[in-house]
Amino acid sequence: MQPSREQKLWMYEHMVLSRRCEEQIAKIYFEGKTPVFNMANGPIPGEMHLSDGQEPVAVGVCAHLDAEDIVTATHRPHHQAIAKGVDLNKMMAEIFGKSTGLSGGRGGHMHLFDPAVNFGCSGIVGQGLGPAVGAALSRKMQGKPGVAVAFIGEGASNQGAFHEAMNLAAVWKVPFICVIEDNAWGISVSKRASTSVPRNDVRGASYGIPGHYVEGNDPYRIYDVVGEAIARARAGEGPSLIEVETFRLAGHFMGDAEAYRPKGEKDALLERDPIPKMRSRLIEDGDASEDELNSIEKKAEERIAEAIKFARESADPRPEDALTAVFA
Amino acid sequence: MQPSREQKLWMYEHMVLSRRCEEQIAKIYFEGKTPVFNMANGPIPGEMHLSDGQEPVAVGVCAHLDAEDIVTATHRPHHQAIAKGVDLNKMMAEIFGKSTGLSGGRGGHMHLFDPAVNFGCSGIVGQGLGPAVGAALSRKMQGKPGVAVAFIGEGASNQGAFHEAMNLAAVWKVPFICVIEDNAWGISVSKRASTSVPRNDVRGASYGIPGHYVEGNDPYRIYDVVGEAIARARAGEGPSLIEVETFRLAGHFMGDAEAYRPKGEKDALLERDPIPKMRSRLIEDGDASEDELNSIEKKAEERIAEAIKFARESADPRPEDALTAVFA
Amino acid sequence: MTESNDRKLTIARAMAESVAQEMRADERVFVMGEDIGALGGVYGNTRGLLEEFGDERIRDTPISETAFIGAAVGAAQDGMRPVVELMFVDFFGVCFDAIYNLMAKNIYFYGGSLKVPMVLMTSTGGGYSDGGQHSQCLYGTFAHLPGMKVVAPSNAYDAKGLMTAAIRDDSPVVFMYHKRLQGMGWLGTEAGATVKTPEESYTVEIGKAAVVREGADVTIVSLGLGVHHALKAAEQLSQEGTDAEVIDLRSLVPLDRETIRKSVAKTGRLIVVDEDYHSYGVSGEVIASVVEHDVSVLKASPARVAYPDVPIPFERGMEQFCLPNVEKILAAYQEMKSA
Amino acid sequence: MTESNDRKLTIARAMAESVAQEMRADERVFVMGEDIGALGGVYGNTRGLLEEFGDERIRDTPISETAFIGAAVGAAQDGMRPVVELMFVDFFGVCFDAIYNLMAKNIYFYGGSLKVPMVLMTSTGGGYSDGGQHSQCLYGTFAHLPGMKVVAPSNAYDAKGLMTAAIRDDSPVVFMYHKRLQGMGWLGTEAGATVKTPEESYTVEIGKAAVVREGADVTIVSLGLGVHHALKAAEQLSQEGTDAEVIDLRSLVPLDRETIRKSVAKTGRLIVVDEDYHSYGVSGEVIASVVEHDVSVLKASPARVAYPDVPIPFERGMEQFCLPNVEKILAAYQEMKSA
Ligand SMILES: Cc1ncc(C[n+]2csc(CCOP(=O)(O)OP(=O)(O)O)c2C)c(N)n1
Ligand SMILES: Cc1ncc(C[n+]2csc(CCOP(=O)(O)OP(=O)(O)O)c2C)c(N)n1
Ligand SMILES: [Mg+2]
Ligand SMILES: [Mg+2]
Repeated sequence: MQPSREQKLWMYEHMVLSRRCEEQIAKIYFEGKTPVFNMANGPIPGEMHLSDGQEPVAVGVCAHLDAEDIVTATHRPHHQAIAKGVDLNKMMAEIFGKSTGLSGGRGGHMHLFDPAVNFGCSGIVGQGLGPAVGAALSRKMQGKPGVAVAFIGEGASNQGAFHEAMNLAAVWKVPFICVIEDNAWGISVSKRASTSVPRNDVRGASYGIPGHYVEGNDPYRIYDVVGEAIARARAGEGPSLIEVETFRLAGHFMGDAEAYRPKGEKDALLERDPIPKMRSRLIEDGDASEDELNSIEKKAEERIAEAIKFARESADPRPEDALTAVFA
Repeated sequence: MQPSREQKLWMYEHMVLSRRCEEQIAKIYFEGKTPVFNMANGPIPGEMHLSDGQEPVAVGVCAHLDAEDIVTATHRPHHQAIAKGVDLNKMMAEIFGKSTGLSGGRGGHMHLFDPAVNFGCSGIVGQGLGPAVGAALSRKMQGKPGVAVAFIGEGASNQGAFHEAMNLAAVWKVPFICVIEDNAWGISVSKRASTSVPRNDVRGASYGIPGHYVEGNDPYRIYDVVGEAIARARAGEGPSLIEVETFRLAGHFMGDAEAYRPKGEKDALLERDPIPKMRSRLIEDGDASEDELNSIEKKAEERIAEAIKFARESADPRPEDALTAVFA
Repeated sequence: MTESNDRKLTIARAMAESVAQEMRADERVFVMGEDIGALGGVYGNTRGLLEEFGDERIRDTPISETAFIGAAVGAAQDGMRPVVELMFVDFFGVCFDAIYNLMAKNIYFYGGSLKVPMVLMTSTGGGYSDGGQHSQCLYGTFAHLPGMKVVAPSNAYDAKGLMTAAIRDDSPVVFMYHKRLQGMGWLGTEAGATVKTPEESYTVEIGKAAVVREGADVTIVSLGLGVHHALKAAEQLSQEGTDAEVIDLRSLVPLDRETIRKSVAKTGRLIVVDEDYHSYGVSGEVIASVVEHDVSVLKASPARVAYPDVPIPFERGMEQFCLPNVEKILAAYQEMKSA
Repeated sequence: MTESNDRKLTIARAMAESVAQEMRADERVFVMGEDIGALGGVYGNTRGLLEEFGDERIRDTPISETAFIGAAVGAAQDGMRPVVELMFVDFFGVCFDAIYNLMAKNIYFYGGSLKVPMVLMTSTGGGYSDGGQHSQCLYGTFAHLPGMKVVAPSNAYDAKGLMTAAIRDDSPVVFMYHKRLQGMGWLGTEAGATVKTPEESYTVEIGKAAVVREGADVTIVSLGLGVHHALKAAEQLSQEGTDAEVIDLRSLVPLDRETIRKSVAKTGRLIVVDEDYHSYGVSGEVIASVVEHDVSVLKASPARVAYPDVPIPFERGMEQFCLPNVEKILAAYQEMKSA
């Protein structure tokens, strides 16, 4: 399955949007945190997990999804949220902890929930798997369209929740896909040190479902493989497991010294940055001109700037609102 | 790997011991529970999970184990305990809740622990897997001999603990074996309704370790397959996963009406009772004479009767001892 | 012919009846759990449902509590109204993330923009020698953590009304039923739990305690099975001329502190009866809720009759030694009076 | 040259030093957990250990808490003395069975015939905008369930001594360290936690509270970070002529009720400061423990300054609104005095 030209441009646009988002957040994150770095300070306090480098996975998957489809994302959710169409202003406002944020500042960057596009995430590794299977079941029971995709990291594939959800989805044959972002690291622990198999695609056989591994952090190949799995799911043929090779260009979270990385790894990865790579490819393949891409990039920059402006200018929540929205 | 004649007789002896044990418990369990069945009453109160029919698994595995090897068993632990060499008197006394029991009546039939033979069990499905991996790790770190076997039911193979423990054991390459007793049912839920693959052996590939399925509830075949896995483990080559076809001739617990079983299933199973089957085979193969087997059976009966006498005649714990042995 | 309002039900049947009525009225309601289909639930509370509603809506699950409780959350967020069972509350350890961190917090993380209408029903309690991993109450454990309502009925009337209220609630509700109140003969049911229960559908408000016996001399606060101990103790006390008021909490979250405080303000004496572990649980909370409000109402030091801080032993004598009972309540009152 | 007994350590370094000393002395001691090797622990408490002891004894694990905590139990029962880390206490939901039902109960199920010598260390607390799944304390949750000792130091001296005691204990000990006391600059450490800590090995007895400030007018009981709030509030109160006694619980299980009762008997007033959720937790237990013993010692209704029963919000203003602080303690005292 090959993406159309429009889809390619959509993918590039959303990769760039995501990257600009992360770049800006990375910059703003340090406001108020210098000279002494204290995570509690600044306009964006708390932990911050950036997704630079992993954009191809998000767009390769979400190019197949509509608003009605369900995504549960991880603690590293920005690229996934952007690709799924989460409202950028509200998302940024949430990251800033503003009253206009997705949850009015209650969640923060690890807890982005947008019911309008059926997007959720969590701070607990593997926690999104069950809910995605349940949403898929809900669609099946209601006879409504929609597939559910749970994104997890390769480290999460060793969590019990993974096994239980895969088995349940397979037994109930619901329209569910688990997409594993294999960035080779779970914080400082390498995949090799944590996972008994080199690739998680083989684990599909444990559930009698297709397993795929997609190499190269390549948006088109991801699009291709995921497309088949989604078609299968939409046709009522049940779940699939897809692991995608990717890499993170940043630390696990901001402030990570990354001393655990072998020497040279980081530089080698920067050479393989998927965004300039896709840019050249679009031009080489004749899918877009420099001008078109410049314009996409400029718009993305503006869109992110606008979201940041919206977030900055939004009001803080009232402190006492902490006590509301506990129950429906 | 074939069992020697001595091993065959040992296996038969322990299968019979286990069966006599269950028969006696089944009888005594109803003391005090008629005419009105109330689980709380009688010399053996509480839930009771019998292992009739599953004896081949216990003996086929434990024929390879010494006291120093570790076994973590399930909520259905009698056959496993007996095959592992747990002190019969203390075990029976524990089932009766006596002061002379393995834990002085604190545990009961689901919580049989005998440090002398490194035997433990639990009432939580899959709970024994982690401890078995840890004991195996302990031996590896200490450079001491010993393999650890965790028994679970086929229903437990869908619990997250299973996945995590298998992966951990494989990553750390510890001398650990998971033996799944596939009796086709998890209480009233069939394997087909709960497990996405017909056989759990395929799940070994998820951990890069050997997976085996042993058909026929046959003690010799079980002995054979487990023997290879144990040799592997002892040689430092890491864990294995073995699923064994077996069946339970009783209900899930005593009092189970078994209405969920398809018509005729129970009768068909009774025809395949592994104990008379092994008896005939021992004779046919010239491994034992009627007399020898009669004598084994008689001794087993006596041994169980003795254990029951010991249990019955032992003193109850002092009620206030409930407050002791919480901490070491 | 028995009038509808004379009909007595066990809690098990009351729960099943409520679920069935709600399933008839609302096709988004469905049930998931281990052995809740053909078996009808180990504690009988889903009996008859498979026959009426079929296996799409009455779903036996694998032994995968994390997955199926997580799935219930996902389904609830997607417009369904799942009723999901955790067979024994003791098993919460394998799946509590899906409960306390996911089910209980997602409304908050959504900023209130989404509902999580689901019921988690789970059996509690010991007293029948089921050992340390099948006999706990864990009321305090669930009630301590924010975002989930927690109810625990003592009789069939409340059970049906609370279940109906729970299913209709747009927030997650944990429904803790005590095994020895279920009306399963094989567990030796407390007779007082089987009471008149209307056939028609009704709700009991979540968050309201009930004064199940009025009295002026001492307030005994309890929940679940403990309410029956308290009522029996009150009967005995009345023979000695002491007039005990008994409060059935029914709901732990929200906790009806008003009703408790009002009663203790009247009686000046407080005994809390709780089958959950003694420390850091329900008994401490009830006492603190009274004294932080107004310590001067107390004429005597309050007392608790709770499960000691030890694992639950199998053997009957040891277990009974630990469990709350009528004698312990009476002794607590004696000590209070003589102090 | 700094004298050894003048040396100040952060809690993170104190913990690592204790573990290192015990590992040198006893080769059965080893460490397992996520990112405790090359990274040295997200909160620095295993820094330097990998370099000294190598990756056999300092084991990074997969993200499989159920398996590796279960494995620690198995190893402990087999003669090892594991120190295992649950990175954030908030993650307990994925593995609590291995903790509360296995680690905490096996000594009992063995009838005391076996030891389970292990330490589970875990980080607690918020205040730095890490959101609702990375900021909880959950003290009450752990302390409620029998079979595990639970400690929570407020300073490096206690942290080192409690860690050494915990490693040498033959029963499971949960070691809860507060992130904002760790001395990791990036979390804005409370300065009072970094105190003089002897280089030589020593123990602090598990189960003994410390009177960290003597006073006659009011008792403020707390633990972890709350102790520092309490001490600051006491300083301010002293300027108004009020003499507050501050108790650092240090250990939740066993709970040193004697020390609390003795203090309140003296002061007649009690404020409990707890960053864990308000209801069914530490604050209720401390208050109940005092009044059930002798309610007459209280001159005023006791008060608690605890985290409200809501999930922890991300945004700073909302989170700070919920957290205990000096002002809230002072306000509680004012109300107590004017009542
Ligand atoms: C159950 C659980 N355990 C541990 C953590 C802490 N933690 C957060 S992210 C992370 C690493 C996750 O690795 P991976 O799944 O590969 O995702 P990545 O960060 O690489 O995107 C860990 C251990 C957690 N959030 N939840
Ligand atoms: C985590 C957990 N969930 C549920 C149960 C209740 N339960 C006890 S035994 C059992 C069925 C187990 O089936 P299987 O693993 O096949 O073992 P079998 O009983 O067939 O020997 C269930 C669901 C439990 N003890 N622990
Ligand atoms: Mg990763
Ligand atoms: Mg089975």
